[in-house]
Amino acid sequence: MIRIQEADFDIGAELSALTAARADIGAVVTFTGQVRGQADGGPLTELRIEHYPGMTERELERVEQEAKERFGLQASLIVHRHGALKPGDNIVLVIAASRHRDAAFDAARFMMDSLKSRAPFWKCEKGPGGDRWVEAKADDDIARTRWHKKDAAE
Amino acid sequence: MIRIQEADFDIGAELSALTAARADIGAVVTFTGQVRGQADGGPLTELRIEHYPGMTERELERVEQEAKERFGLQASLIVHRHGALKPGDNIVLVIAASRHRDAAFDAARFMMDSLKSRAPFWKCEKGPGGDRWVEAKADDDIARTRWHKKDAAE
Amino acid sequence: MRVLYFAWVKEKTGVAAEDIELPANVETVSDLMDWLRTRGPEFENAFRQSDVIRAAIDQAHVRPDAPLAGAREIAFFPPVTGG
Amino acid sequence: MRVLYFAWVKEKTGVAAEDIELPANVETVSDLMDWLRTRGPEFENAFRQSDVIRAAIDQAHVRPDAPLAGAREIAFFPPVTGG
Repeated sequence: MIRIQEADFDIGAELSALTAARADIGAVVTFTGQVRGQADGGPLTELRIEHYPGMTERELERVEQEAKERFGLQASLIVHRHGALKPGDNIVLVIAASRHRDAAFDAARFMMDSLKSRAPFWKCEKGPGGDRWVEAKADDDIARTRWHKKDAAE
Repeated sequence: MIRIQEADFDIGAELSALTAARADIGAVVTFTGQVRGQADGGPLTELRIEHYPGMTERELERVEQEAKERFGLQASLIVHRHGALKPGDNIVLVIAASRHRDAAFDAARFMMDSLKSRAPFWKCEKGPGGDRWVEAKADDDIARTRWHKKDAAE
Repeated sequence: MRVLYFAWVKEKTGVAAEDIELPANVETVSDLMDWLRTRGPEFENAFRQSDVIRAAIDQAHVRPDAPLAGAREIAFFPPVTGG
Repeated sequence: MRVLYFAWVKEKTGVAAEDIELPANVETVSDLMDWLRTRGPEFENAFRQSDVIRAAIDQAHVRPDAPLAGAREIAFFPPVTGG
């Protein structure tokens, strides 16, 4: 399941809904991204996240679907917020549940790497120096290629 | 922080206590291990976990300390249960919080791999066929060596 | 055709969305960016570094050489920075 | 010296913990396993596959050739299976 929302999410509640007492699940990995007060570009008072409604849903669904096919997940979830966020606020939640731990770790990381390079979100950092659009990191494209190499090797 | 306990844990509450609203944290990874009803050795009605009090604490503290030094974590937690568990019950929780996502993913996986090969816990599966002590997997020793290779490469 | 702009591309053009009648010689995403640059200083400024601008046709990522034929919606935006 | 047994090693020996006076020629973990095997059929059975049994001295993992000198507590157990 995927969701895009302005409201905060409750990680414990999401986890319970997805995996609690499910005897077919052996391993659950969650990733949560939070707003840091000290961004790479300097101190930050607000993070504004813009997205492309419609395309965002499609891309996140594709990311989740690929993870399911690739890693054989028992359950999964992607939640991404947009709007005006403060330091310490949650941004994104990814959950991957599988029988064994390697698949859950790999799937959660794959979903984050893929989402970062494909889902149409843009971050604008507001700080004492004004507004600054966050630049994409070359690292994130490199992170995505980790999974291409595995494609070729498999 | 590390804890060994018979009681269940509440992942949402542990996460909040550790990371909520902390503006120095950008990425949080949790791993939860649950009891599967269909174990590798057959169907399971109860999982009994025995441990070596005293040594278990030492080993888990060492695992957590190594992860902190190696990955520069902002916060971390290991909770492991012992006693009689049922299918769907939680077994273990690992949390790693850092500035960026790679460190959080690596640290959580490192803690699980290390814990599996070093912490003195033993699982006994109870099922229709009687009691069966779980055998250590060669995979888990191999998983541990992932990190040795990285030592050498760094 | 519906054209959308996001993030700093939207800020620079001053436009979030508009409907455009494509000139006959505009066949690819790249052609469209070249043509948009001719629409005044804001567009000239927004599309100056056209190699860093990404595009999507009907909500799917495309490369600059992608044909526009049949497209209902095209979006221009900087490299994505979610997660 | 305090000797502890865990998991199936405990089940097979029928002993969880005991205090032992080491014979003079028992110097290493491996020596101790050999000596324990001589203490009756339960111990013989428990320590038959001594290569799969792991040991800890004073709550730290050790190899079979580790010396016992100075040890207060030694534990024998199967490979660990936590997590």
